[in-house]
Amino acid sequence: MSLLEVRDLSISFSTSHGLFRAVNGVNLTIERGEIFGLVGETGCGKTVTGLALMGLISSTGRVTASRLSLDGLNLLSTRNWQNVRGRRISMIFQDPAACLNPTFTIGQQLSHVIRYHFHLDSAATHHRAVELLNDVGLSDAAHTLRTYPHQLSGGMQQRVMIALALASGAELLIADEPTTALDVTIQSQILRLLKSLRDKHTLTIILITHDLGVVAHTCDRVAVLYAGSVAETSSTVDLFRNPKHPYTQGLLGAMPRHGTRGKPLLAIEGSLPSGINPSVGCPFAARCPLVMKICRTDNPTLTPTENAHAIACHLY
Amino acid sequence: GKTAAPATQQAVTEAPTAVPAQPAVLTIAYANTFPDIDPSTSFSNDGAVTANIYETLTRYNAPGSKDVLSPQLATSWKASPDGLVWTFHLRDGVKFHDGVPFNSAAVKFSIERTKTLNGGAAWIWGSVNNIETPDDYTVIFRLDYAAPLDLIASSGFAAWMISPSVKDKDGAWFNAGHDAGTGPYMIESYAPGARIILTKFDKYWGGWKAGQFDKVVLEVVEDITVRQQKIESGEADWTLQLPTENLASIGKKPDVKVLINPAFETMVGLFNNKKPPLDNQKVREALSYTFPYDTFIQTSMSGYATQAHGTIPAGMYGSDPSLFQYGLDPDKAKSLLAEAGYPDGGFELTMTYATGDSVEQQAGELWKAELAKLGITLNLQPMAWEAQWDLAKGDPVNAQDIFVMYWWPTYTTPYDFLFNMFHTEETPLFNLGYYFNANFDKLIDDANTLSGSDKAKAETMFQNAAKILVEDAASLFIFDQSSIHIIRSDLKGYVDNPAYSHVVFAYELSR
Amino acid sequence: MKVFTRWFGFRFAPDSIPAHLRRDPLAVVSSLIIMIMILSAIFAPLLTSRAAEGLGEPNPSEKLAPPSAAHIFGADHLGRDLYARVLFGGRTALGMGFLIVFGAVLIGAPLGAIAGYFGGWLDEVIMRVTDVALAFPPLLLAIAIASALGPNLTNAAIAIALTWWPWYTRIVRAQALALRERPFIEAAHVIGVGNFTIIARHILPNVLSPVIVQATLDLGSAILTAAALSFLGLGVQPPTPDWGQMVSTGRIYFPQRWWYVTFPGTAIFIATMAFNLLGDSVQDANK
Amino acid sequence: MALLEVRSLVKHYPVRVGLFSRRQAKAVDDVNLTVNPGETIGIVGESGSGKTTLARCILRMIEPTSGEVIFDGVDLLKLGQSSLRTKRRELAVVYQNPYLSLSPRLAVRDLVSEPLVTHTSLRGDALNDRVVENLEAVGLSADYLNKRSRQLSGGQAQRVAIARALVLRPKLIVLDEPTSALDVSVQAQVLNLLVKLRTELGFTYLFISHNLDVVQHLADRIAVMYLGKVVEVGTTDQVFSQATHPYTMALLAATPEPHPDRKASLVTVQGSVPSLTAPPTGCHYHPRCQWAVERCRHEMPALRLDEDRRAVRCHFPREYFQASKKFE
Amino acid sequence: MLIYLLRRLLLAILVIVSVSVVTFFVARVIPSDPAALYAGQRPTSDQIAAARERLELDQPLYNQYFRFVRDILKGDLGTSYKTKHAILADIKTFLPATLELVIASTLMAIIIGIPVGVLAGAKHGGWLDQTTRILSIAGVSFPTFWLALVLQLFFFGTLHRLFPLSSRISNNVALFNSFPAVTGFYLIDTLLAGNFIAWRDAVWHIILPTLTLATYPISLTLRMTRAAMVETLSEKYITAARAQGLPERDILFRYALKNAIVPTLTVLGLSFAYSLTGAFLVEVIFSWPGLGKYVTDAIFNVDFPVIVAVTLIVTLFFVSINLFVDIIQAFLDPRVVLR
Ligand SMILES: Nc1ncnc2c1ncn2[C@@H]1O[C@H](COP(=O)(O)OP(=O)(O)OP(=O)(O)O)[C@@H](O)[C@H]1O
Ligand SMILES: Nc1ncnc2c1ncn2[C@@H]1O[C@H](COP(=O)(O)OP(=O)(O)OP(=O)(O)O)[C@@H](O)[C@H]1O
Ligand SMILES: [Mg+2]
Ligand SMILES: [Mg+2]
Repeated sequence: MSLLEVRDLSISFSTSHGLFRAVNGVNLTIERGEIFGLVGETGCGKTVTGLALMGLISSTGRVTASRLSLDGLNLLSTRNWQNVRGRRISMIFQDPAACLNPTFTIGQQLSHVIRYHFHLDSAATHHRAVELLNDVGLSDAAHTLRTYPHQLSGGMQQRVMIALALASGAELLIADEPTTALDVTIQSQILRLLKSLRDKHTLTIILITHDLGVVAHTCDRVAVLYAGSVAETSSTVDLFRNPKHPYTQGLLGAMPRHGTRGKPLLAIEGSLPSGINPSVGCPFAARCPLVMKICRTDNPTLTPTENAHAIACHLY
Repeated sequence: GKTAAPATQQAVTEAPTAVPAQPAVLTIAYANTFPDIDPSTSFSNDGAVTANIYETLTRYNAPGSKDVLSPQLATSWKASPDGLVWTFHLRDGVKFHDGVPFNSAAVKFSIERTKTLNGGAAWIWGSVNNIETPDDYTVIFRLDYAAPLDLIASSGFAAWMISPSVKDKDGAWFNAGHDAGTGPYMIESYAPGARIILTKFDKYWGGWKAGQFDKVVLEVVEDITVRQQKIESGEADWTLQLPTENLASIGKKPDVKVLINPAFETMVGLFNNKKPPLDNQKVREALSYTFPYDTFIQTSMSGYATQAHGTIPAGMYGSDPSLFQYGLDPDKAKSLLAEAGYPDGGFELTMTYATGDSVEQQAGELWKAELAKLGITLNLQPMAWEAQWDLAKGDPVNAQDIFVMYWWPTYTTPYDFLFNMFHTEETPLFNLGYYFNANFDKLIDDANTLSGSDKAKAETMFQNAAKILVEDAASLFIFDQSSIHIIRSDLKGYVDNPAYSHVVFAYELSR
Repeated sequence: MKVFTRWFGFRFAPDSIPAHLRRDPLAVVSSLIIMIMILSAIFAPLLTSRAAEGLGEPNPSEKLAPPSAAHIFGADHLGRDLYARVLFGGRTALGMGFLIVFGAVLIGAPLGAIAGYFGGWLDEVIMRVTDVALAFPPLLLAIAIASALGPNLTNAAIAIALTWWPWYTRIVRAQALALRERPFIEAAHVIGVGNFTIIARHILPNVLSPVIVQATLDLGSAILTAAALSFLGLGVQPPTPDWGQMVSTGRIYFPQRWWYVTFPGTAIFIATMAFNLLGDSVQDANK
Repeated sequence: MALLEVRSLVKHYPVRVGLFSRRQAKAVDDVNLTVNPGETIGIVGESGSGKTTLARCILRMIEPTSGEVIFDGVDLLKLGQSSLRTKRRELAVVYQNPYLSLSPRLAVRDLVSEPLVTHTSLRGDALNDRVVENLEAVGLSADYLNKRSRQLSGGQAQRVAIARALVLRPKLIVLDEPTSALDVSVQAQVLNLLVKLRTELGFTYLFISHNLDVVQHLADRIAVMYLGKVVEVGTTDQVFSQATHPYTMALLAATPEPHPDRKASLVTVQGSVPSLTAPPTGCHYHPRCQWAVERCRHEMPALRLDEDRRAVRCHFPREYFQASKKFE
Repeated sequence: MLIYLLRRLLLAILVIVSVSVVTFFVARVIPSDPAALYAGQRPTSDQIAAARERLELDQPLYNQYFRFVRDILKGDLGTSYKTKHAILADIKTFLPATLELVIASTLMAIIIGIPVGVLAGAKHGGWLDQTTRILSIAGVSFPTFWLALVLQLFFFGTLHRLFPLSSRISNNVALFNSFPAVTGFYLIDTLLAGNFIAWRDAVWHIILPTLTLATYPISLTLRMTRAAMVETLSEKYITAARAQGLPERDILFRYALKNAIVPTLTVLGLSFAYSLTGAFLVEVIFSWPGLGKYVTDAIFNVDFPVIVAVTLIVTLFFVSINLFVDIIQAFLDPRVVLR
């Protein structure tokens, strides 16, 4: 059985301008122990998808799905999210500086979480905290426990965030752009750390990012999100070797890389459709270079092809 | 909680039962605090406190008594014919609260302390050059100029006899709640701004009778509504300054009595005699005919006041009930204005009054409406008293046109009114209408000298002087204040004495 | 004393404030009340047959008449119709309110902009002065100023404005300080735009909205403070109608003649409440 | 002759640390740089390496501690306020986040016309025409004239910012991470636009980015900065194919390419960027360098210029070049 | 931390000195003659002249100021012109009365305002938020004097003398259950004396004035806390804490409140300092012999030494409270000190 199964997940927000559809019928299946990439441009619904899995969508939002199950546990009927959050699923965010409470020391924050979830005495709590910090590669744990978040560098802050996420013993970690705010050199360290945690602790990770480069080097499987729905999903290798959806192709073509100098990049013209009054048909139709008549009227469904590769496009 | 409330209330009211024999308590609710209870310098409503603790040589009697004065710490006194030497014989066997005997040395000490400190009403002793103490019970005063020392000695301020034992003590010592008097009561406790509790002085020379009060609470209750509540509920035995509109209904209650008596206090609107157009007598007369005396007294005072006959208040020595009164007469005013060259008014006047004084303010508001009918604009300018006074003392040309104020005597003599407000002065202190009239000056000076020896003749002269002021329309003579006190009906022996305004002599009372 | 509401932080307004307000029922109600108050103050003479009394002409025969058909709010101690008095009193209250806030903004805002934008010693000096100004007990200062200048409408307004300006200095300075660091200001600099053009074109428009929010909130407090001064006899002088003054005079007739304090007291409350509600909504919308 | 020549530029920020002491944060430390007319020079480096500070010093938005900035033959740092203002029409800048660098209350028309109004006497229709003309140059139509920046998408807003920068046809445009805040698809639009404008109008760009891929796409030459110092300068090809400084090599290795086949490089960087106020002794990079030896710990290497105008600040550049070759 | 404290202290002293200078000189500018005031109610010219000499008013202003400062440093706040009382003694009487009231109302604000504010902020837009929004805005819109009257009428009139209307203790207690004034705080003095009858009486007397005075700070605290909570709860670290599975109670009262409390404390501190003189309307209406009434009377009497002294005292409170709040802030938020 897959660890996480998401079927027809839709998330909408009531806003002053009307109902905003952030996510429209997303399907995901995540296997135990894999690193699953969720890529897409700003506003395509990556973060809210993650939040929805933890029941953290704000009160103005509405989450619907036909199935939302975590290792057999039906999250849709969950009353007590307290047993899911932290214990089963944890989440870390893009901006570690903003995600650590500035007024408590790292030690205090870690021990709150450990003590709440495991009811340990203070010595055991401390011991566990040190262990966690060592796990995430912070060697001088005793000192780190006594510092306040602002006294740490961005990379260290993100490591602490990861430690906090692991402290509650979750099996699924949702990492929402954990490296976007960091330098490339630090980014590679953090990504390495995530991989090693997956290997050592059989952690399952959903890695949310907008950087295809990160996906290419870190993830086992990937889903490309466009305007709140999955455009294409497959194994990472397959996606990069053989991108099928015009949007995925566009994204790859838009990335400058060695050898693109002097040549124009393949820019996807236009911008994201509005989530408030989405047009009928394929959300990408307005920007698609290969648009057909049917694209403007029918919204394609995610259709599996060979190699567990699925594409939501009328071309396939 | 609701249930706890009555219990506690009960506990509080039950408290007295804890004391074996319940002492008799008199509770007096005043509207103001007692700023200064040093008997030498006190010059405010703190007289209410000092009058129960200290005593004077003579005592001014309430109106209607046989004599103007009666003996207090002095048993008899005499003036020389020229009024320059006064001899007082003192009461024997009087002791101060601290046990020091009262004698001539104490008199000399008291008056000299007062003169030295030179605060408050100390100036009443201004004429005294020298005090001699030929024996323990005789004091001789030698004066620089004639003055009615017997009246002065009865003053409610600066004339208290103080124990010589306090010669090193200053005002702060007194204001910390100490006293040094011969009077029937002593200070038991003092919570500034809240209350003074007096307790009886067992060795008081007058002795004690059953029914007299053991304790007196002088409470400060600034809120007018609360004062009314207190007197109605019996929490206070005596109070003052309730809304005049309520007096009629309060008076109907069986437990409470409303006492209305003349007060030696008058309200005037000093015309600036030095500044056009009020330098013109016709204009001043005209204005005197524009004030709505009756309406004002009815509206603002609910009728508890009387229109003034000149400046000397009704009921006082020197007052003249037959003296001419201006009335509201717009036609007469109009023709007088025409004579003065202002047929249609057309000028503006500024009237200042003390900030927050609602009676003065209403006088202005009502008058303003009348003056408007004659084409005169009255600007109402409330000012802090000190600032108002400063403005008036400055150059008369820039001063206000009309300065509304009250006057009451420090010791009861018409000279106090006539001199202070109308006598020529180099730099006027209270003659702020800048009224200068040499004949008037001479008349009142002579009357003052004479008043020590021939009170009757002096009184006629004072009355004539008051008449001159009315004829000259030197000022707007508005009303004589009534003294309105509200007491519990079961209080016996209470007599209102305007010479000591708002003072309750607790010793005279019983329940 | 009523100055603390200004501690809420401000952010740049992402959306149009009016749109937000339209969706907030309380904002709609309070705006309506304010409109009604402003209109009835302007058209007061048309809304009562006793305009003269409203402006101060005594009518002694009706002294303290209870509410009735002739005097729906009763009459005051000089027999004037309280309804007319309260109606005309609205002119004073609103006038005072606007005068105070306007005065405070006029003093405070430019100082804040200068301090925040130029920084350095100028900032230091201005901020130390506001520190000192804030350290004075405000009502005490207002009382002192009003009693020194002599009690009347303008002086009371000046007195209160003089105790309020530092708040605007702080708000505007904080904004200007933040704005100064913003890339768009630097961008203007690089282009070579002069300091005062930058203040006028780029700083002031962005500072305006928090100032307006604050001013709306302060209008309520201004009316309240002005009423407190009048209550002490330091505000507007009779016969000019003024709510605080009416409550102050009417207090001695309370509770037997309850109407005298009740109507003007309620008027103060409603006016203050309306502005506070509106200010609160504007503030919410500004977040 | 060079259009811009930066000589020994130093910028120290005073920073309060701990109780009583103040230290200097050497944000830009002895930087030398030459920009020739028509060329695009790219500056890369990690966060805090002093890229922005360098740009601001060149534009004289902040006063450098010392050094010279010779622009078009004059030292900008010696100019008085008014001549500086005049000189500024030849310089322009585009920032990272267009929403932050465009006045939120001004319409596109006012934004783009501001430089013209400041420096020319153009007004009225002529002004309007010029604004429209420039908007069209960046691919926007006259429809946008009355919009405010918030009403634009990120790409559109950045185009407005670029229009504003080029409207006076400056000699040098400084681009401080102009695409970092944008999505890849939009970034591609903006990069294409920059290339197009450069070809059509012959601009000189000083292009700052922390993304090596973006820099190589645009720049002719690249300067790599680390902790306030330039550690390597060379043409784009040189830097990419033969990086000589270990830090450059590490950067290249850490930059993830969107291709799953490329194996992760063995060149890694440990630790994070040290504090500017207490930089490491010797070579600033030594604590993170896998090849550091004793000498690196004591001696700060000089920026050495080699035969083909490459410069590198390393004691053993060639050796590591060889070494890195081996790892490929 | 130390340097931060030193700097704050220095600024505080600067403020106090400036305030003393400004009040001192402004007081002299008010058009009025202090000598005449000093000389008494109806002084003679020579009494005024004597007073002028005594008060050394003929000396240059700066001399007067230095004398004033010297006296203060000696612990002598001077003498009232009007009453001739030693001002220090007066303040010892009136300050505790006011402090008792202000502390009581501040405590009420803390006890009611903060928790309710937290809950309202936690569910902002909910019924509690909407209700408290209207109530607290009403609370800051009540004219104090009107509120006092309404409370008096309600509790005394309608509820039949539930609470006394004026003064700090009843006459009966003053007469028969008196207690020594040690601190000047009756609630404490009565306890020190072990006199529970008096203590209950004092409690009973302080309730109405406290309620009147507290309405504003309660509302303010509530609004401030709520606003800060709404803001803090939208911070990412709160979402992160939720994602870690921490219980809501901990998140609200531990994680969020610690970050949200500072503006509330600042405002509460200000409100406290300003109430020391601002409470005078309440003091007048409830015949509460406090500092506000004392200084207001002094202003009406243009009694400079009192005005100057009280302003200084209040300023002292103001800066100390500010300092205190700043220290708490530094204590709560470790980032502050570094600024
Ligand atoms: N509470 C909310 N109320 C209204 N709209 C919301 C809310 N939260 C998110 N949205 C909208 O939902 C859409 C998806 O948001 P989301 O944060 O998931 O995007 P994302 O893919 O994570 O983008 P980014 O890369 O910028 O993080 C966005 O358009 C966002 O504006
Ligand atoms: N005003 C300032 N005061 C003190 N230090 C500053 C100031 N501005 C920048 N710095 C410091 O100078 C260093 C260089 O900053 P700079 O902004 O130039 O870096 P950058 O290379 O542009 O980084 P990024 O990629 O994050 O934009 C940083 O450590 C920064 O903290
Ligand atoms: Mg996101
Ligand atoms: Mg930068």
